This record gives sequence, C-alpha cells and structure tokens, in this order.
Amino acid sequence: MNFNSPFALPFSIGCVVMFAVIAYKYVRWLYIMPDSDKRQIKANIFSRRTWQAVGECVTESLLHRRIFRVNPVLGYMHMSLAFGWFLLIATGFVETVAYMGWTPVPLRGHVFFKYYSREMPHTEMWQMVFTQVMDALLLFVLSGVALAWCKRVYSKMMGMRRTTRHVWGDRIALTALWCIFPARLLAESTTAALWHNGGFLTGTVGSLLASSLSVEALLRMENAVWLFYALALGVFFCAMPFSRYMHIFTEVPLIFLRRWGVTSDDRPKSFDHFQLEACSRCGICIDPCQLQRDAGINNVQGVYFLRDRRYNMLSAEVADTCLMCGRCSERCPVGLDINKLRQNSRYSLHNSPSFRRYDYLRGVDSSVGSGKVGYFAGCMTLLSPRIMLAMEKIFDSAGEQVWWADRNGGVCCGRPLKLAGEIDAAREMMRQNTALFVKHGITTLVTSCPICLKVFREDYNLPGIEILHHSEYIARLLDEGRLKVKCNQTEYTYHDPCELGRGCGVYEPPRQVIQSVGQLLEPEETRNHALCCGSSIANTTISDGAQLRIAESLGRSLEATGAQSIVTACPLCKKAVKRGTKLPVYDLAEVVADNLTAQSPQSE
Amino acid sequence: MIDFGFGVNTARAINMDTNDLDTAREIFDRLPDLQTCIACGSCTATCTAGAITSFNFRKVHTLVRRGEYGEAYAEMSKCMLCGKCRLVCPRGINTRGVVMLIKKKLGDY
Amino acid sequence: MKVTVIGGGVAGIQTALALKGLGLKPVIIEKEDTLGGKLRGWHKLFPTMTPVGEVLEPLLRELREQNIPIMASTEVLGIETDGVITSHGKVESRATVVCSGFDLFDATLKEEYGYGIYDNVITSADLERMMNNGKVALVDGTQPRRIAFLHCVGSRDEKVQQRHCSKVCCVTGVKQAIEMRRWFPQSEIYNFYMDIRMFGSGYEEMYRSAQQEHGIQFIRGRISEAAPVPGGKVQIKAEDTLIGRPLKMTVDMLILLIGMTAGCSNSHWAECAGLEQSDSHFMRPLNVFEGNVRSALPNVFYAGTVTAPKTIGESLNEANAVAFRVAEYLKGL
Amino acid sequence: MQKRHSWKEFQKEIADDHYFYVRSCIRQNFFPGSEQAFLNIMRNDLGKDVFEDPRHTSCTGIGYHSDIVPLETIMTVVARQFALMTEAGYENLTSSCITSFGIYTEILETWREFPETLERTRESLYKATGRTFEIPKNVSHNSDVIFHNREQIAAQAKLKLVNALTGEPLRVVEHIGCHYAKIFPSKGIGGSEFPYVLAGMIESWGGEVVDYPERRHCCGFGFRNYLVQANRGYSVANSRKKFESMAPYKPDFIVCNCPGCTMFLDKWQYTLAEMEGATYGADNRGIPVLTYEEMAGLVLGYDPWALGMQMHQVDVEPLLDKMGVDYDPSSKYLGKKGKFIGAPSKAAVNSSTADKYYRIKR
Repeated sequence: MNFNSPFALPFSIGCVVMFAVIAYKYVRWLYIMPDSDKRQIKANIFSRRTWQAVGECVTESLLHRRIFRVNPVLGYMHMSLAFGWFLLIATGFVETVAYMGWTPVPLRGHVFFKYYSREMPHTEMWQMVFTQVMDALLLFVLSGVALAWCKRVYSKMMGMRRTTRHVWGDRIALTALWCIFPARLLAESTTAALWHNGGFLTGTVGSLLASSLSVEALLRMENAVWLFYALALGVFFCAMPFSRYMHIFTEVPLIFLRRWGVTSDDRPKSFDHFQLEACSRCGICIDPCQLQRDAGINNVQGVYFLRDRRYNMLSAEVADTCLMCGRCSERCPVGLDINKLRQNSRYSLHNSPSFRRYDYLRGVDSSVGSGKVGYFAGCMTLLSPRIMLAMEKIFDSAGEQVWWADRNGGVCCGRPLKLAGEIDAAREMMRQNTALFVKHGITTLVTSCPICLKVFREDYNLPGIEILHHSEYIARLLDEGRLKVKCNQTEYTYHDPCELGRGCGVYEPPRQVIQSVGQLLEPEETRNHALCCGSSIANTTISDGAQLRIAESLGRSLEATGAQSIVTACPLCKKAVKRGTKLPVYDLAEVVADNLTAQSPQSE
Repeated sequence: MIDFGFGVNTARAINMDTNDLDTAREIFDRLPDLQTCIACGSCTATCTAGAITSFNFRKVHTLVRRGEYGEAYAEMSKCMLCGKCRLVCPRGINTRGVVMLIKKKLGDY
Repeated sequence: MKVTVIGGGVAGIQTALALKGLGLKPVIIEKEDTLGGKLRGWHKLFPTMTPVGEVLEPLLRELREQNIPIMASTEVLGIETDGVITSHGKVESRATVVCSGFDLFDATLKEEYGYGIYDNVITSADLERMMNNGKVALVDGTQPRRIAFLHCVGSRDEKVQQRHCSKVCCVTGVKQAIEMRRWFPQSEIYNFYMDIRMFGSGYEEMYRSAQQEHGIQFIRGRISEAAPVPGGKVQIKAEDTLIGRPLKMTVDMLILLIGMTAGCSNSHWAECAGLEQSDSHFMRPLNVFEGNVRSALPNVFYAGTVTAPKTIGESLNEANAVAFRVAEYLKGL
Repeated sequence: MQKRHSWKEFQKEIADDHYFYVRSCIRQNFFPGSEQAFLNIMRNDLGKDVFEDPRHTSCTGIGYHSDIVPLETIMTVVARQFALMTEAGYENLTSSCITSFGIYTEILETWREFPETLERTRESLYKATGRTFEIPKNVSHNSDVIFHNREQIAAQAKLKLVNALTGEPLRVVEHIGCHYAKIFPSKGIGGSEFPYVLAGMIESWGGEVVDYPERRHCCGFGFRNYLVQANRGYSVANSRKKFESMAPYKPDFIVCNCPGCTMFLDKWQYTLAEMEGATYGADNRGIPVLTYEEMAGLVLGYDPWALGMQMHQVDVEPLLDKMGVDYDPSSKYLGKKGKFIGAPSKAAVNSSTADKYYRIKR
C-alpha cells in the first residue's frame, strides 16, 4: 500500500516536532535531577509503587476520576477527550493490524487508515464491527468536544463559575484540537460518501454528502478535508509541547515519579518541571480561591501562577499574592503541590543569605518556669492573652509542670520567613529555638499556634521531643481523664485553621474537644475544604480591606450553621474571624478552660 | 588629597532636594496605605525583633519615605516577619508587605 | 422687641433669622458694605467640599425675605443698656448680640516664613481667593511642582502672643492639600504639622483619604524658617520630629495656614461696654457651659467666633442658641 | 520682590567721635592690614579721633569660650581695658573683634544685672594693678562705626561695588558672626534675624546683598570645635553648609564682620578643596573673603596690597579686576621698601594660574 500521499505531510512534521521536543525535555529533566531524587527512583522502581502508578495513570490520566468528583459532566468531558482519543488510537492500531497483518506501517498509515483503506473491501463481519466501533469512539470524543465548546460559553453547566483565561499559544492549540475531530468526521464521511462505506456515523454523514454534492465535487473535497484533518493534527502536535497540552504526556511521568517518592522542595529543583508542565490549566483551582471569590484578585490562582512560572514570566506580585491556604491543591485533578512550588518560587525571588542578619538572636532566652512539657505560645498568641490564661488554667488543672518558652517574648518560629521564601533567614530562627528547647530538656512541646506547629513538625529536628498542637494535647488530657469538663448544650461551630487542617492534617482532636464541652455544627465547607480566614501569614501583599472581605465571607458561612459561638484553634484565625462576624469567637483552649469542673483530679 | 588629621562631618539634615525620592515613591505607589501611618508606634511597641534589638519599624519606614535609604535594608532585615505589627496597626497598614517591599527595593543599597 | 445684632457674618445673619423666628425685631449692624463676613472669601468648605454659595446664598435670601433691617457701613461706637450708639446715630434696643467675629492672623508677623517678602509664600486665605478666581499658579504663572503647607501659623505660638489653637486650620490644611492635588495631580504636597487635630465628624476620614488616596505627605515638624533660592523657590527647614533629624527642602509654593486671632474690635467692646476679654483677647463668655453665649452684662450676648475659634457649623449653632437666650432674657424683663 | 525692613526696628546708639580702640588677636595675626585700614579710614578719610593704648591686651575671649579663663578673670581683664580708657579720658569703646565685642557687652550686662560682680571686679583690679575704671558710655564694634559713617564713605567713594565692565552691582554675601547679635540682639544693627550692619554698607556702596538660606548659620569656628584637632571636621562641615547654600547665587565675594569667621570662611575653602576637591567660586576657584575695612578701603581707593589683601588664602585678584581696581599684580608679595615677603604655594582655591596643584609634605 502506498502511504506517500502529500496531505499527510503536516501530520508527519507535527509528530517529529512533538516527539523530539518531549524527548528532549524529559531526558534533560531526568538528567539534571539531584542524586537524592535519583536514588529515590532506584529504590522504588521495582516495587508495588510502580504498579500503583500504572493504576493511577489509568484512573487519572485516562478516566479522570478526580474531576468526576468535582463535577460529573466536567469529568465526562475530560474523560471523553482523553480516554476516547486513547481508544481511537488503540483501536485504530488494532484495526490496521487486522487489515494489514504485522507489516511495518508508518504512523500516518494508522491515523489516516480510513483514507488508505478506502479502496479495500469492507464486507467482512469483523471489518463492519471495527467500522462501527471506530465511529462510536469518534462520536464519544465528539461529544466531549461539544461539551468543551459549551463550557466556553456556559461554564456553570460543569459547576465552574470561572474558567481559565488562556494565553495565545494555548488558544492556537485549543483551536487546532477542537478542529481535529470534526475534521476527522468530515474527512471520513467524504471518503465514505465516495466509496459508499462507513459506519453509523461516517456512513450516515457520507450519504447525506453524496445526496447533496456531485461526485466531482466530492473528489475535490476529499483531498481538501483530509489535508485539513492532517493540518489540524500537525498544528496541534507542533503546539502541544509548548502549550498546556503538554500535560497529556507529562502527567504520566509525574505520576510515576510521585509514586516513587520524588517531591518538590523548599528550593526549586528539576522535579518542579514535571509538576509545572503537568498542569492542564483546567481552571478547577480558580473557584475555590478566596482571593478571587472575595477580594476580586483574578491573576494569581494556581493555574496562572504555574503558567507564569513555566513560561518564565512569573512576577513577584503573582508569586506573593496567595494565602497559601491550600484549598486549590485539594481540588487539583493532577494533585499538584501548588503551595510548595509557590514557596520555592518565593525562595528564588526573595531569599537573601543571612550572614550576620540575626546575630542579635544569639543567647536570647526569656523563658520562665521548668518542666518536661514546654509551651511555645507563638508571636500571635502573645497578642491574645485569653489563650495564654486559658492554657495556664488547663495546665494547672491537669497538674502539669510547664516551661513557658516565650511568655515574656521570644523568637519567631521562622515559618513566616520561610513562607516568604527567606529560607536561610528562617533557619536562623529555627536554630535559635531548637537550641532553646534542647537546653531546657523538654520532652513534649505544646504550641497553640498552628503556624508554629507546622514548622516545628516539618523543619525542626527535635529528637526526643513530641510536638503537639494544644488541641491534640487537650484531647489527650481529656482522654486520660486528667482534665474534667462539663458538657453543656451550647452549639459551637468550628473553623479549621489552614495550617492545622490542610497543613498538619489535624482535623479530629479539636472536634473531639468541642464535643466534650458542647454541640458541634459543621459549616458547609469544612475540614480539608474549610475556608481561610484571610489573614494568612503566607501573604504579604493583600490590603487590609481584602483581608476583611475574606473574613466577612468566612463569618457568614460560620454564622449560617446557626451556632451560638465560633471556635477555632489558631490565634491569628481567632483575631481575623472576629473581624468578620458578630458572634463570639473563642480559641479551643478558652472553651475548655471555661468549662473545667473544679474537682478535676490532679494527675499523680 | 591632603590628610589634615580630621574628616569633614556629614550633614545630618534630611535633604529632600538631593535625596532620591523615586524609590520612596515607588514604594508608596505600590502600598499607598503606608502613607496613612500616624506614627502611633504600636508596631514598634509590639515588635518581636524590637524587643531584642534596636529595630524600629516606624522610624525606618519613615526614613525610607524621606529618601534616607542608608541602613534601611540592614535594619529591615532584622524583621522576623512574624506579623504582630500588622495585627496592631490602627490604620490597617500591610506592614509585612512594607518590609518585603523595602527590602526588595533597597536590596542594592 | 428690638434686638441689635453687631456683625453680619454667618453668626450675625443666623442670629437675626433666629430672633425673627422667635417674634423679635432684630437689626443687623455691619461695618462693611456687604454682609457675609469672612465666608465671602472662602471657596469650598470642609469636610464636604461644599461650595460657599450653597451656605451663604440661602442665608442672605432668607434675610431679604424676612425684611430684616440692615445697617451696612456702620460702626458701633458704644453699647448701652437701652441701645447701641453707631456712627449713624443711636439704635434703640433691649438687648445686643455681639457677632463681630475674628481676624485672620497677619502672617507678616512671622517674618521668618517670608510672607510678603518672597513671592510664592502665600496664606491659606490667599489660596482660597486664588481658587475663587479660578487660577492657582506661581507668581510667574507656572504650575507648582512641590507645595508645602505649614500648619499652626499664628496659633499655639507664644512669640506672636497667640497661645490658643485656632481649631480649623488642621482640617483646612487637609482640605486645601486635597484641592491642590486636584489642581496639580503631578505635584508633591507636604503638610508640616505639630499635631493633627481632626475633631469634627468626617474630618479624620478626610485626613485619611488625603494620605491614602491623594498621596499627601505629612511631616511632623514646624518649619523654622524659609529662605529664597534662585528661581523664585523657597527653601524651608524643619525637623522631622518622628525621625529626630533636621530636614530641608526646596518648594515652589509655601502655603501658611494662618490661624484665627481675636477680632480687632474686641478691645473696643471691652472699653466701651465694660465687657471682659480672655487671655487670648477673644471675648470671655459668662462661662463655657450654659452661659457660653452670655456676657457678664445681662443685655449683651455673644455668638460665633467673637468668643473663640469656631467652625461655621458651630457658629450657626451658637446663633440659634443665643436667640433662645435673648428671648428668655426679654421675657423676664 | 519686597525688601525686608524689619532691621530698622533694631537700632542702637553709636558714638560719633572720640573712640578708644581695642584690637583683635586673630586679625593682628591674619589680617593686620585691616586694623591699620580702620585707623587710616577713621583718622584720614573721616577725620575722627581714635585713640589706641599700646598697653591694652587680649580680652581673653577665646580662652573664656574654651573654658580656660574663668569669668572672674576675664571680668578683671576687661576692667583693665576700661581703666586704660578711663585714664586716657575716653568714654566710647570700639572693638576690632566680634568676640571681644560680645565679651564687653556680656560683662557690662552682667555687671548691670549683678552689681555685686562689678564691685568684686573693681576690687580685684585695684588689688592687682591699683587701677580704677568707669563704665564706658558707648561700646561699639568697628563695623558699627563704619556703618554709622557709610554714607560719608559713599560720598567720598572712588569706586563702587559694581562690576566695572557690565555696570551690574556686585553680589555680596555678608556674614555677621554669631557673637555680634545672637547674644544680645538689641546690641546689633538689625537684630539677630535680619542683621543689617554689613548689608547697609553693601547697599550704600552700590552692591547687592545675597539672601541665601544659610545666611544666619555659624561659620563653624565654635572655639572648642576648632581648637581640638579631632573636632575640626565639625567646624569645616558648618562652613561647607554655608558654601553649598551660597554657591548657587554666584557671589562675587564674602564680607565678614568677625575675625574668626573671616579666617575660617577663607581658609576652610582651601581645606575643602584639598579634602574633598570642592570649590565654590567661579571657574572652580574660591570665593574671595574680605573684611569690612578691606571693602571700605577698596571703595575709598586704597591699594589692595596696602590693605593687606595678599594675606588671603583665596586670591582676591578676580574681584579687583571686576571692580576695576588699579593695582600692581607684581607687587603683591612685596612688603615695605619693596622687600619680598614670601609667597604661598599655588592651591586650587587661588585664582592665579597654577602650574600644578601642590602637595604639602607631612
């Protein structure tokens, strides 16, 4: 069979460009990977994790299970395009093999098989089946394309209030993509019209064409539409490695690398490229973003941040304007660690080696008391003396000997600097605090600030010291019977602090504690989907007004539960939420301290 | 040049005619809230770093606004970015943003 | 019953209207040939930027409609129990309300600021006049690029025997700075102040918007001296007291926010009627509480800035209050 | 632009004739020609009686302001000067020095406020020297006397403070000296804010006074600041502040009231040129600094070298040329009887073409 028809040339060029660029990128990224990551891959490549990765590739890259969870129609749209196209290629390959046997067929032979096989008889039963199956698959994909068109016009249909605003490169690729399958339908239908074959779709459209056009016209048209089809494919392939469609392939290595234990880090590294280019710019991250929802900031969301960083046009403003609440990552269908990437972008933008910057910290120790349990209030708690007093009451009641690390002022935990990208400076604070904790010989470190908690757990090396948030600590005291509280009928609602919930995965202990003193009412968006208070320490750019609007929006959602008071477990959240609601706002410790029963047993 | 055994003292006056005010202008174009400072000193009073060292946020940003950039970068670098000042500011100034911006704009100084 | 109202500024006009409303027969004696007082020289009023006409015109219209007799270009020579002696003869009346107002501080007394010596040093009153004339510019007709306002000129200053705070200059400075920003969007505007006293409703908000939206820079420190530099500019020196270092800058235009001083006729009232002046030379009311519009004499009353610096709204309030007190007094006779 | 007139509110009485003359330590060393010029002008041009007693001493003001001479001592020294005056039968003291003028004024005020100090001083002086004294009727500074006679000088003027080529008035920076009127404003013509003693001379003789922002600023002498070497940077910095402020007005020369100011405004220009490479006059040279006697002398047609103007650090020739003074450049460094008195090395602040800037060997 002669596969040298000129119309296929754009397709062939596109294929060469696409595969060459992708191969270059992947090889380069793997080559520059740090040795630690390479060792990680070697250690895990022959393990169960590889098979889990294969499974994830099927469920996510092809079936888009996670998007189905966001919205079924949106899920179907993505699945029909991805899985449908995959099946078209796979079935087309099998069909070619069935027709031609195991002879070497160029790629274009598979893709344009309907054209090359137009003179072959299609009479056998299995041939008819192939034709019908291929038509069905084409219809499947076309249904996805139609939904994509609808989404552009009316995105709410798929549960998205906002869709991504695309750059020009993406628009070219998108236009080409939208043309591919209608072009294929038209091309195959024209051939079917001329040769009187085709399945239920192409055959029907073909006979419609045959009835309205002369044979000569059809003959002229046939070459043109196949060329159009090949052009659409060629343009798409050329644009693909440079556009958002790079995610089609990149998601696969990403899944494998991630399963093998490779992650992004505080400082940028090679793996970041896989994350950046695996973003499909679906825009699912836009809706959960409260900066968009309440503060009207529209150019900083995950999708725009990743895009800007990928194309080296990331501005400090985009990198810095984010609450890092993590709500977007919770919804991301590709599971990208957007916060980590943003933080290491900030590192590139802001980190300045510290040298003697924090010399003044050396030897600072204004701690008081002594005990195996250390309490680190954190800067923000120092501005909320009620929390301090409540903790004191709780410690007293439980008979705990406590070393107060920073009751008279201390050194910041370092997380704010780390979140701002100033890793080296943050390390200075960490060194200072670590030395302080070790010096006083504590075995348990309790903090009431989730910001501190996260950095203690993530970045501090404190062997032999158990790090607890006060919610966990209080829950434990209650469990052990060292604290006795009276339960009343007060209805509380709980606001999950970002750093505590999504940040440290502590969802249950605060709830247990609240339920031991009263009733708990959950707001609509809660746990890993909980709203941010807006005053996040990770943000250095938004105005006071924007913070207030976010807090008010959160306040409304908490008030909607009908609860009498709001409880949270973060001093910063407490202050922020207070600005957005008329309900009383308490820290968890206050609620417990207020409900302690006098005769609580002293632990022996 | 001859060494007479003494140097000429530099003028202490803030000279608004010769100071380069462009950087200052860029800073409050980005964060106009900074202009609303009424010098109450809450930020400095609550400052975590200020409790340990002589860092005075109010004074440093006022100097920067007058085009006095010397030392400003080094001084601002003492900030731990903990954010207490932002919570106490009666004018709602994004103090942490001011710190980051001043460090960014004056990194070369 | 006849009541004499001395002075035809806002306080005097409103006093006359209020007296008329209570069924009395006021007569206004004004030394100038037109009514309206200082208000006629202003452009827009703080903090709402209300054009002066919107306040003054209705008052004058009402005065005409009520047919209240007005003796213009008439000097008051003496106040007696049964009337007022004027340059045009005696006016019989049972009570007298003194609404003779204040004088603007003479900025030439603060010679170190160069008012009347350097071309582009003007007062806040000059600026109002310029704005009323629709042309604000330097003497050579060009636009100022750097403008400084100096608060407390002739207020809180022992050196010129003005110990009191003139109350309205702070907010006037803020108002005029905003107006200058509108005239010259590209200019740099600095306000040098000792304290910013934003006591009235909406003043603080105006101050904040001047800082935030209009980019007016406020420097805490009093200008000590001004000196001319080539090109018609003025170099000013002050201390930035928040930093604790001296500061100097060259400005194209220096605007002195002049304060209110006691009216020049006050000493005349003291002499001819035996009324009392306070240390600041404003007339001393009976007391500053329920007797704040009464004098030590039962038939002589005060309203407006004759007793202390006041805003227009406060003067209008006192005018209404004094009418009530006068009616009360006359009823008791 | 309006002129300031408030100086007229600050007037003082200046004796008309019969002066007892006391000299200045600094001027005798650095500008000896000026003191001689004063005597010549007074005696020869104005026909006044000026008496000088060679036994009179330093007022010890420099020591007093440097905390070396105690108040009682300086009072007694001053009392001795008055005693010499009393003995000579004079009542009007005129001082060549601003510091001395300030000292005399301050001590007279002290005696007036605290009469017991006067009595103690009379006692001390009598014990030490056997002399007695009367309080002078009038104390003036030499510049007050010249100011007093400025119109007569103007009437006798051979030259005016005018650019001979263009006819434009010369632009003159005047510097009063802190101790002239800042201690007792009423004792200075025009007071401390708007001193007029030099400005009056300049205006009468055809020049134009430059009103520049740092006009009232101290020259930086400050006694202790200069006397301790390590502190001199503070002294220079004050002069520099003035130079930077006046330079934009392109003054033709500076005229000073006070010996210290004349010296420092003149010599610090050299120092600044050497330390910082900064010059403030035309053509990257210095600004000539004159005493008021030199200014009066030039107006009256005196020979600049007879006035002692070769003693200046900043060369005065550009000013002489501008004014159209007839002088012999070659005799600059020739003293009496044509004897060479030595010439300084060339420096950046000098106007004569120098082959190269010189280096002082340390």
